[in-house]
Amino acid sequence: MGVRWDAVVSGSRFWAQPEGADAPAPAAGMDAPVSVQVFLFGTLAKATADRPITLALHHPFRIADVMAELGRRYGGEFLSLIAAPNGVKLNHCRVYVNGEPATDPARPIQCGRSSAQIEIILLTAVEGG
Amino acid sequence: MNDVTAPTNLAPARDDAWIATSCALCYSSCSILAHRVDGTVVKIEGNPDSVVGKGRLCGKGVSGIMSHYDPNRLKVPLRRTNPKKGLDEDPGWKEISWEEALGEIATEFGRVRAEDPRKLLIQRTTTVTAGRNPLYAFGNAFGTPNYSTAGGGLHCGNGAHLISGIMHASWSVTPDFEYCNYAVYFGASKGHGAGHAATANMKLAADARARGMKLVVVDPMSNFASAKATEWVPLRVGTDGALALALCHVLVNELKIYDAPYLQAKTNAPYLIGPDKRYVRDAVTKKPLVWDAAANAARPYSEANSADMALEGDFAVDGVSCQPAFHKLKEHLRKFTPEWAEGITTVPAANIRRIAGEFGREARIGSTIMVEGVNLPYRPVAAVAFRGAQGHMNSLYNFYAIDLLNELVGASDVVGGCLGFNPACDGFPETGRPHYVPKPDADGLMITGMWMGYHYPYPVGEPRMPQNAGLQDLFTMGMTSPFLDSDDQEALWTQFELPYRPEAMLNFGANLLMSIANKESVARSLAKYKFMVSIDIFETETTRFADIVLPDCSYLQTLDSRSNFPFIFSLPGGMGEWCWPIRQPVLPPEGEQRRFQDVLLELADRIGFRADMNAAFNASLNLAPEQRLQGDRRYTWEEICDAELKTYFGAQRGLEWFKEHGLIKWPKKPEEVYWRPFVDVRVPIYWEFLVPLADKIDAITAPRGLKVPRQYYEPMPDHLPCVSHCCTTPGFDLYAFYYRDTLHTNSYTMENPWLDEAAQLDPYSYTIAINTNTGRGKGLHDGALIWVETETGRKVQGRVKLTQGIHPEGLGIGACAGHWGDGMPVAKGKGVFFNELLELDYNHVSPINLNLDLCARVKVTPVQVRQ
Amino acid sequence: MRRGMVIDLKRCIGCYACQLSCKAEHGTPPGVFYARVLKKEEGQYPSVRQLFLPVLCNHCEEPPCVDACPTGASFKCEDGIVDIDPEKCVGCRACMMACPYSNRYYNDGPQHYFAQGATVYEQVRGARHQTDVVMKCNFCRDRVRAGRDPACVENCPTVARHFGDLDDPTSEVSRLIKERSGFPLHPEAGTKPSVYYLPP
Amino acid sequence: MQATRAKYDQLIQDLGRDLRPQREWGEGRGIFMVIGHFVVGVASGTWLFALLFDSRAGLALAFALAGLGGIAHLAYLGRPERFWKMVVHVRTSWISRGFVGLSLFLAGALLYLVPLFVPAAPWGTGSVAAGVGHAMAIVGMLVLMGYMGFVYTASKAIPFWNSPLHPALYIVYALRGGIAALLLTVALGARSSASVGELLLLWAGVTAVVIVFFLLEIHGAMTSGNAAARRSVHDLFAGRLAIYFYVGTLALGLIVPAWLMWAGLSDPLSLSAIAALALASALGDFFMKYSIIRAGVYLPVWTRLAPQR
Repeated sequence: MGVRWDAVVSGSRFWAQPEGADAPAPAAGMDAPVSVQVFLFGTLAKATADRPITLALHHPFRIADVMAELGRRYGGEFLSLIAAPNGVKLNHCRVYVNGEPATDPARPIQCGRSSAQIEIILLTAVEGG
Repeated sequence: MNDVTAPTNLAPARDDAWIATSCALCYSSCSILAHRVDGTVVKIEGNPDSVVGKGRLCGKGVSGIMSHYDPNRLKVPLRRTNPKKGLDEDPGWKEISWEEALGEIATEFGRVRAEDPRKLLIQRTTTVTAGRNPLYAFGNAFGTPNYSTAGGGLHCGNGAHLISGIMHASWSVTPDFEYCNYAVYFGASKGHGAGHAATANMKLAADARARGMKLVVVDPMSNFASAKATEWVPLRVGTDGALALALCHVLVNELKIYDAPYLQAKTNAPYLIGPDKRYVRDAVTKKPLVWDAAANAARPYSEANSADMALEGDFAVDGVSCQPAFHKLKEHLRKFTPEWAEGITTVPAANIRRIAGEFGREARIGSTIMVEGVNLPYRPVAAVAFRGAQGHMNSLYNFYAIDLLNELVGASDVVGGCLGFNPACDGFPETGRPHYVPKPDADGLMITGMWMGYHYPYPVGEPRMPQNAGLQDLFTMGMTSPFLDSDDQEALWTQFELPYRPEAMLNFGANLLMSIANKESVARSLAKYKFMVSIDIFETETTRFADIVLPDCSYLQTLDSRSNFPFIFSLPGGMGEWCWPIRQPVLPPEGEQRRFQDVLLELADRIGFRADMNAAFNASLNLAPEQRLQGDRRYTWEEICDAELKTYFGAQRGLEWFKEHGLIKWPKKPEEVYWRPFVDVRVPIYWEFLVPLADKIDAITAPRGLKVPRQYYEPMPDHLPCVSHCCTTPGFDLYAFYYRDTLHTNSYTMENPWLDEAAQLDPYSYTIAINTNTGRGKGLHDGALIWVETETGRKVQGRVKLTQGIHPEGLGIGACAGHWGDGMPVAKGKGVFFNELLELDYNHVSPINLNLDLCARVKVTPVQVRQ
Repeated sequence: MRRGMVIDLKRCIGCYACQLSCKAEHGTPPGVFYARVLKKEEGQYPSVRQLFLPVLCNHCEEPPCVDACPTGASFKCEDGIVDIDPEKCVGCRACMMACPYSNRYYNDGPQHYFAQGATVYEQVRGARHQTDVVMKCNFCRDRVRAGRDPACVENCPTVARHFGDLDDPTSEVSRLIKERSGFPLHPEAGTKPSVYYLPP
Repeated sequence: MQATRAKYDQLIQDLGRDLRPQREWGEGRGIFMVIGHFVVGVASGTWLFALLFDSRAGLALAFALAGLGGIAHLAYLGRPERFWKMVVHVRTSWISRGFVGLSLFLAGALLYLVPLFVPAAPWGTGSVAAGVGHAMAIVGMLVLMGYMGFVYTASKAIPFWNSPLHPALYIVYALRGGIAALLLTVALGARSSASVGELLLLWAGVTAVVIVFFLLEIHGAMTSGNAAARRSVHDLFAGRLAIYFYVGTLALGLIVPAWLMWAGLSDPLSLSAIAALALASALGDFFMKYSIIRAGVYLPVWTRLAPQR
């Protein structure tokens, strides 16, 4: 009795992120131009008849950069589908870079090559049951 | 094999196989073994290898065979010939070929998609959990945000799921049966035949009962859980929140029992609240401030030691006077005295004090226990609510107030406490998948690691001018929306300038006419659809509104790679094993039945969005890079299932492996089950975010004539009455409510003749329960035929069952009975169609989470039998 | 050896899974229930309690049904199971009047559940049942012989049912009866049932 | 089909009741079982009195009735083609014993009666065969008189029947039926050594015993403390069977014949009045049995759900 709730478990690393997961992108290849192919699916595909669309960005780029560029091209209404008014990517907007999920839009992309394929799709917002 | 001397097969080998697959008689999706002999399934038993059901099945599960072989099942595609749609209209079905049916649907849906994909509503039943992904992949690829799940959230958990998500990172909550010593249920029956992980929980609850767990059941009716309870606490319908608030008050203000270290470390209790009801934030980091007693200064919550965070006291930060959230809560609770609650709930004040004391003392605040070698906080009490308590106007606060009991004593996701269903999973050891765990947002509050949809319950979405027909993007605490069917939908759409109108519906197995509210309102909304496709196994009342009906396969004829995933939904909580079963075909389709998954893939091809569909599957199934579906390649449903299974369990464990083994399981770790001490997240005991939310919604709605009722958006829970509580018309003296009958809950089993037979033998399943004394006072007797009528003149007829086990003001009816259609002849005319009593409009739903109120004030009159 | 069952009323939640798993095991026609669940309430509001009582043939040590049967169709096996040989039954129903537990059913009702006729399942599973004879629970003799527990025992979601040898004082059933004051129904009838109940 | 369905619906309703009436004996085809029991009972009584009072017609009637009773029983059985199997369990089963008794009676009575009515028969009235037949018939008759009551007494499911008085009641019913049958033969002009007056007196005496036994049985049922037995009595006097009891048993079986008999005390009864008295008495007996059988209510399954200490 009398043990502080938060003192029972201390120092456990069970759920800790593996070391280096959040490490910044390596400096190598900084500012190198990179061609990014963006595939828009579902509702988002209505924005343009092209699939993919090609964006010219600089390495390292972030998903936030891609979102901003798309917003610039297809307008605020498009942007509102993928981001909240404060610019944060909506959770049901799913982005994949070369098949890997990109969860943090602010993280530099480690595509490791001169081109990247980016897929964006909106998933179900609501559910019951 | 190549032995030419062997005799040719004179008699074909006898087919005799036990096939491991999954039930789908309710959303619990228990693992089953289907015994097939010579092409006929002769028995269904629970799969003892599985954690889902633990080798045992409920009555529905063992009876599934009769649903499968029901001769009333649909076998050919049908097209309507009568253009008029209505409750009394005969659709004039004409049998058509699949080619015709699919061609017509592709044309219609193609047109809608070209015009505005949002015009399509995808509607599905909750019964088949695995129906989720293919349908939503279809919808995501199609480009519509409009989904609805049967009566879904309306009838189960716009409150329960939302708050379980915000407070426990899960779809629902359960006592930690293995360790809990004292559980209080509010309108819930976990472990007594209904709810998530229903069958597995029945055993867990029975074990707990045998071990001596005390169970207090708060419910207007003493039926399933109450029958096994240590104590039944009857209360006036819809007042659970008031009782919970009084219990909280007694704990905090009278008994001073609360887990301060938990509140400091794992909730926003120490966050400082200003006069504007908002957090006082750090000027630089924008983080909420706490009062650091060690430093005697306000500091961002992330920079102070939990132990030093003040829970009470008046402070001033930069001239702003503020108090910790807990201080606010404590003061707020003072008005909810047991005496006050007695007047509202009818529960004697002395009982409220006693129960609060028992709960608080049994919480054993400060104690620890070893589980599999890991030392953990031990709080063997749980307050658990579900449909009954939160199915009201006050849905949100009712559930919030009840969960506060857990939060106050630190009994959240720790040993013996109130557990979410598996909110954290470290993954299958070989692949590390699926991996999810709650994480903090910028304010330190918990974001769930896994959800059934992709719009998480927290952080709450930003309200906007609605793009969704259900207006959930305006009322962002809402989940399933009544406005998809309500009487005032057109008025609301006009008022809030919805830029389109729903025109087409794809319905998978939902019987909306019976599962929402009164049938006239729902019928009007259904009749508005220009084109409706219904994929079903029976011609339900709703299917009769469809333009094209497609005969689906039953659960014994279909394939699902995730029959019971996500784990937050219906895998038993607590220690034990993770378990991923599949569903696989045991029998071929009959007639022209086709699996709906194949139909959806085919439609995507025909309409021309296969690439989008592949992308949607990639995203929604979270396929590993090497398993992703490529471009617009055509994949079979088998290939997609195979890709998912390989994603989670490695290349060697694809569909073939699972077909042979049926499931895979691995042990849970204490750090997963009792994750909360290990993960640095806090949950809100003070819902600060509701304050700006109300402003934002109001900014949109007020200029358009709808004032947001602020009392529903206050950051601390309150008792807000239902419409039924405000009725003063003489004669309307009973509160009608429905409950979930073990025999039929979450299913379509009124049509199953074995279950129907059992329900006929049951005293309550098909009758109207009224308190014996109340009933006698009205001159009623068992079996008397009565009308139950609301103030607005909606009425249903049924036979009385007088019982001592119901609140004197209550009138209880088993849910989802009273079919009237000819497509399900066994079900027709059985029981009472409760929902007919429910109004369906803005005034009868919670203005914050859109939960439809399940109770109605009624009067009863004997039916005059014409001689 | 005397096979017997113990039903723990504390664990039982009246879910009907026994009644229905029995239907599934035996494919009995409508109106024939080898296993059944009874419900009633006790007490006055608010001190009231719902009680559940799952019933089945008690496989009495001194079965009055066997005595009453004129043809020997009802018989008791060496292991205590009481069964009916449908080939011998003439349908006089004296056994039904002799059983103090009302657990025998006369099969002259509808032979299938759906108006359209018997499903393939009913054809396969119910084929063994004769009409115009008396039917009842036989403790799943075929399963028991194959070393399994009766269907209702194996399936009970709350694990309220136990099956074993009442003659063996060390068996689980004997132990439960002794430790938890197990009791049979209507002991005054002098039939010595082999089904015991543990108090709720 | 319709009847099957109705019976099923009735069963489902009944199973939900605490006190559930038995319907197998007496309802639907079950009526044949009551007819069988009634007729066989009358047959045995008739045989007895026909022997005592030397009535050839009575013997013939008894035989015919017994035969009819046998057929009625067969008509009742679910599987009549297997009737012969009922001989097997005579050691414990009263039905089996009754079957043996009836077989003995029919065979014996045949042996005894053939030479009586057919002079050209291969064996004479004084032959061994006739003697054996005579003995068999008497044994059969005794069994028939007694077994039925025991069938009911052995019915542990039906507390109302499950009384030691039931066999005695059935025996006196058999006697009353026998007298009535004999009266009928006399009314129809058959010869007998007993006068109408003697028979009427006997009838009155047996009737009195029946009334006493019946009242004792009712008293027993009411005081047994068994809810099912009490419900049976209620059903008989004030419930679903009251009409049969009051009209059939009381009016037809007691008041009408008693009134006729009382009338006969002043003026000798006409033959048709005697016939009417006999028929009314017999019909009354039938309704008595019918209503008692149908009044059977199953013992409730519920007992105290706690150990009986």
